[in-house]
Amino acid sequence: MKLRARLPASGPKGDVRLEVAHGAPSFRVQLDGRTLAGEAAVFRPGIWSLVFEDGRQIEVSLEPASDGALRVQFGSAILTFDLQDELTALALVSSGRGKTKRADVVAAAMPGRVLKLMVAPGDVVASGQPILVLEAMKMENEVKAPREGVVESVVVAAGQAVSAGEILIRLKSDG
Amino acid sequence: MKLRARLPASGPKGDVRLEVAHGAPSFRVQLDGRTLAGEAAVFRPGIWSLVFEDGRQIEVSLEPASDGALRVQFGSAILTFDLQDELTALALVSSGRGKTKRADVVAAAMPGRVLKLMVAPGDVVASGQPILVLEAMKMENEVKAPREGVVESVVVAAGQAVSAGEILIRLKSDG
Amino acid sequence: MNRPRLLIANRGEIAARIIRACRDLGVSPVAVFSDADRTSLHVRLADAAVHIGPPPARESYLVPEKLIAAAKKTGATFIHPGYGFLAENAAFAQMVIDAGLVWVGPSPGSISAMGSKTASRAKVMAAGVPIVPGMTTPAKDAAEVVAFGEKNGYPLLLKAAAGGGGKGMRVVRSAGEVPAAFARAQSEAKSYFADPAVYAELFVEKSRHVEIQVLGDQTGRIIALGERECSLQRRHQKVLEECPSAAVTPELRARMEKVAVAAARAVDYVSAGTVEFLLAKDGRFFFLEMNTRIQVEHPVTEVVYGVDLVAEMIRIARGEPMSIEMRLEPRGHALQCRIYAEDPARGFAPSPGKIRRLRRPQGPGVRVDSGVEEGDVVPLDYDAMLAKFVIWGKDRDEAIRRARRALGEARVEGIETTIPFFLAMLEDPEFLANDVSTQFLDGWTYQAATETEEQQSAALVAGALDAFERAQGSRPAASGGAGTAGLSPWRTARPTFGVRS
Amino acid sequence: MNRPRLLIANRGEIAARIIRACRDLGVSPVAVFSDADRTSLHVRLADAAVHIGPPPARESYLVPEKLIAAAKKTGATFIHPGYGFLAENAAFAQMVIDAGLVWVGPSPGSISAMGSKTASRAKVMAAGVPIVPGMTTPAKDAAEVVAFGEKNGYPLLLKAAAGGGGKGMRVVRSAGEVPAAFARAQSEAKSYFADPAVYAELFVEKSRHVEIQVLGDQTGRIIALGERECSLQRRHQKVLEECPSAAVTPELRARMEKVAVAAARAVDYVSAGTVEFLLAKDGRFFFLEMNTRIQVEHPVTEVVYGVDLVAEMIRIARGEPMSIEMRLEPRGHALQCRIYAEDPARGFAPSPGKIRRLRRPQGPGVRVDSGVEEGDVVPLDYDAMLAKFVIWGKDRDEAIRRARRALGEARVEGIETTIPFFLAMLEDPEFLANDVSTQFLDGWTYQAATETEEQQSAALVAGALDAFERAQGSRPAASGGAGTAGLSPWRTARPTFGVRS
Repeated sequence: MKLRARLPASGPKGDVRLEVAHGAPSFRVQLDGRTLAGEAAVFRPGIWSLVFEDGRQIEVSLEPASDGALRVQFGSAILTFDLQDELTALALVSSGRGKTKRADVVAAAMPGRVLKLMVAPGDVVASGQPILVLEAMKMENEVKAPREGVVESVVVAAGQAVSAGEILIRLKSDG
Repeated sequence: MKLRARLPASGPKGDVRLEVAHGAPSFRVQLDGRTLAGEAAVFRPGIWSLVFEDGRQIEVSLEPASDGALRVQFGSAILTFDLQDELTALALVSSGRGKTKRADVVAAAMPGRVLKLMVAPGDVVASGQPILVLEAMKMENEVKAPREGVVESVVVAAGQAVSAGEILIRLKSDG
Repeated sequence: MNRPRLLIANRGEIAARIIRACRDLGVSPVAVFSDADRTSLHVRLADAAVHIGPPPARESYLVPEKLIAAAKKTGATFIHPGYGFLAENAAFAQMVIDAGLVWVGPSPGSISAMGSKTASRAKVMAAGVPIVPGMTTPAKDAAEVVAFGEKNGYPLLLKAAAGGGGKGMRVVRSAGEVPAAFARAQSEAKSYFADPAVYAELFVEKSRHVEIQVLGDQTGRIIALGERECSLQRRHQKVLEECPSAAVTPELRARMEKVAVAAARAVDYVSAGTVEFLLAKDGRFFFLEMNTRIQVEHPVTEVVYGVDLVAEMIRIARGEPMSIEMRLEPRGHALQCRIYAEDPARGFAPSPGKIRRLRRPQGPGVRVDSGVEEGDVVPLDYDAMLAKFVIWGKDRDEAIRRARRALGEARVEGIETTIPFFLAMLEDPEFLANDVSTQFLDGWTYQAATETEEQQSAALVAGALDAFERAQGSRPAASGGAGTAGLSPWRTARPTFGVRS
Repeated sequence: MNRPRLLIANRGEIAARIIRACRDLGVSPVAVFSDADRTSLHVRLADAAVHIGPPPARESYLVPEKLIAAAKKTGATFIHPGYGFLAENAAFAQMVIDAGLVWVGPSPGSISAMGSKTASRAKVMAAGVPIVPGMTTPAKDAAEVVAFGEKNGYPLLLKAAAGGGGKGMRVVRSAGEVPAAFARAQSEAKSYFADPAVYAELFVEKSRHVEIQVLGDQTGRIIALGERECSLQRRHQKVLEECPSAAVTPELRARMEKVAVAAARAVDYVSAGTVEFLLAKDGRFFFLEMNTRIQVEHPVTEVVYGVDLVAEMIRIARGEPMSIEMRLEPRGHALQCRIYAEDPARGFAPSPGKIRRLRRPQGPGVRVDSGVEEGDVVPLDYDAMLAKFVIWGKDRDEAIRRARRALGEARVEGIETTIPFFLAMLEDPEFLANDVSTQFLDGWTYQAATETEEQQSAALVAGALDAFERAQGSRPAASGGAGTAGLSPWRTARPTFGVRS
């Protein structure tokens, strides 16, 4: 099975090719051509213990992030990346959906209540400009424009409760 | 919904009639004619918090016991009982299966390995007589005959691994 | 059941903490809950629980009548307010007493005497407690400022009498600088506030927040139980506390304790309380305020002094003398990390939701006080503190090393927490050298620990194996619904909060 | 990664405990595992892990070659044996040293010197350590027994020289009883063992098992860290331990510590070790044996003395002096409850299986050291200890009350545990009065706490509601498969192990 991962880091590390030659328990995975092998076991759904050939052990927890990416936790670090099997990835790329485009939507990073709206459709916003205030856990959080542009629509109303990932505002597409 | 519970205690408390007039969250249950009401919520599957009308709160965990009964844990105490809806209970009773009969089988109380068999088919055993030795967690556990009777069959062999609830020996039915 | 009942007018971690103290004393704990807390841990641990309304605190945990009615309904005769909510509300304390119930805390009089910042300063000054020296009337001329500096030392802060918001303030570091600075300050004050009046106050640079725990009982005895170092604050919220403070010598401790007891005595203090000081680099200290309740950071004092402050509060409310008979000496060092449901990688944005997995750290030196367990939902409506990791070591170094171990052992899934923030902070050289002040975190930027090449490979391999097993249909997938959702499509637009790593 | 690596030749709780000490010291922990332990907590907490064979210990954890090969493979330079398995195996310690690795423990010479019960007694007697007085040759006549009693006191035990199994033993309480008892004992010895030879030994009635923790380093320094009370034993297995012992005065402690250090010095002891004594009601104490390893009950000493014994062992193995500089004083009181996967209602039958739910207790005074978390499987193949609840209080009473609270807060589902046993024992009046001896549990029958009428009703109501919701198909059912299995049919025959309540 061939997969593609897209890591948040920019540079050559951004896209990684993976190929699972052999799954658990005795795994063999090619990572950008390098072979990693060892023994893998599932402790609980989504929680893996990997023991590499040199004895190195790592407990890795996988869970879907609220934005659909994979959130991987191991010890002190958390890594979030997209993962897709190669055929799907290629199909998405060829249809234009695979490119990292500039954000056209502003989504709620957490559940909350919209306290205040600071823009209206047609407004020109600068990158980083506060566009609304979201109240969550007794704190007011300013949500800022991810890029400069023009507000296409305001999807929510003041006072409305929103869940994580819910779209708040749309910007006019720049391409 | 009408249910019957069979508690381990003997006496009039042994069999209890239950009727759920209203389920969670605002429950109303008749227990041998007495009405108990309050508010019930599920924390995790099988874990309930009940708040009775007088404010009394109790966290109750339900899980199936290895022998098919319901094991209920609350604070320091554990109660195990059979629970069946009334129609099924009546059907079982009328077919003779509902009576508490004397045990015809000896089952493994825990997973383990059969170390030694001390009886053979046809042997007459006294109640409490050791009939086999089960090794579990580095300890040897003598399994005893639950009643006097005649060994009908020995289901397991020495050295065999058995799981909890697995039948080890059958006694000839006494009725 | 004839055990006395105590109602906890609070939720979450402190409610669970008070429930444990109740059990230790043979008192039956009663919880209250809003709709958001029906199955929260503090409810499930209690002997009785009463619903008090919808999620917003102003309609539930902040409604005195509902709390008192809940106590009446369940036969509770004591009310413990915890911290936050109505804990420092003198009117509520009075209502509790008027309802014939016992208030587990200081008297309403003590609460209100310490409730006003200015009135409380006047009160403790009269008892000989030092406050930050400042002129009480505007300076007539530069000479008056020089005289003040002569008496109180430098640096000074010149402030516009009509001012605010930092405008028109000037720092003066010596008598020679006064004349020019005074003239400039007056002119700025005039242009900003149309009033040239300026006064001087001591400027305490790189000061620490150090507080003294006090405990008084109804026999009139008041003792102090050492200090807590609480300089690490973010947005005026304490983040990590220590006991003892590495900046406090035994001699200074004795002086601060004496002053704290005097402050408490000035308001006839009963129960647990905290006197907060600003500690200057030169060892001078000044009264800030007194908190008339149990504090979030009380456990660091408990593990270093071997006491149970919440149990003492209940004993004292029952009219018993405190059970601490002899003077206690501190042993070792303790840290408390407040674990919040906040994402440090997104500017500490709240991260409410369901805790899908929780591995609490354990082992030597680790005490965890938390209000949640696996399966609990962290609601949106309240303070986002999940747990306190209270770490003890024989010295500060051992406590820090154990804290790193505990934070690294912990796992929380389903929500983000401040654990990675603490792991980063516990590597900071200035923190390790104890070179901190209340400004420390203002100038500190969280930088997530970067995974090693090996960790990154392991994460990718695990993701690939999980996807492979799911494609084979033979293994459980990542928890929380990925099993049904399948692999994620490439996201067409990253959300505004960007990349996390 | 240039941190030194330490391989733990063990599993479960003690492996997790040693991993934590490694992390606190910046040492990288390496685990080993049999097939039964592939996903056990100690493996998942380690930086490296090596498979060493099938579940039976004699094919995995007891095979020296596999353990040494695992260390070599992962670059570990230290081996810590934990307790049990090969911890007191001098030959293994020697193999480790011969392989060029560092053994975290006493020298093979110290281990074997203390390994033989008779040889070790001779060795420590020479160092002035008291052992139970007894005649070393058979008594010629009653007068010789009377003379022995004159010297050593009463009661005495007359024993058949050729005997065993308690047969032919007689207790003599005064000189007047000797002649008749001696004659009877001789005749019984003759009839049982065809040999009338009888000897006398002091009979220590209602004795306690009290042990002294010692610690020696490579500079030759040996210290004692107070005692542990371990009289509560079942089948010669310790069940609950305390520190300090309520039967030991400071004066007696000082004497026992002195003797324990002398015993350790007699074998040039290095690392952590324990000298076990039998303590008579009159305050006399006698050497039983020395355990040349870390003990299961070491945490009660740690929390009362504020030390980390496992970290000290590693420091000492590195050649450093112990980090304990001054004489430490005990503070408060600690209890340890060993939580086993055993069913007290079925005669403590093992109860292996998957832990479907685990709520570990937390809060003030509670330290949990465990080798499992929710989702772990307790294998059939090893000691069934799941966790140690180590409870500290400012005195024995507070520690007991907190222990009850912690045991009551804990939840374990999927397997049975000894938690209900401890809850019952902590209510026993003799235990509470500290009126215990090593025979205490022999005459003690576990009686499950009976649920109240109200609890029983609640259990039935919850069962009915769960069934009702399942019938409606609207709610999750009891965990663990009941959801698919539906309600249980009446069982036609109760299994042989009968009723639990």
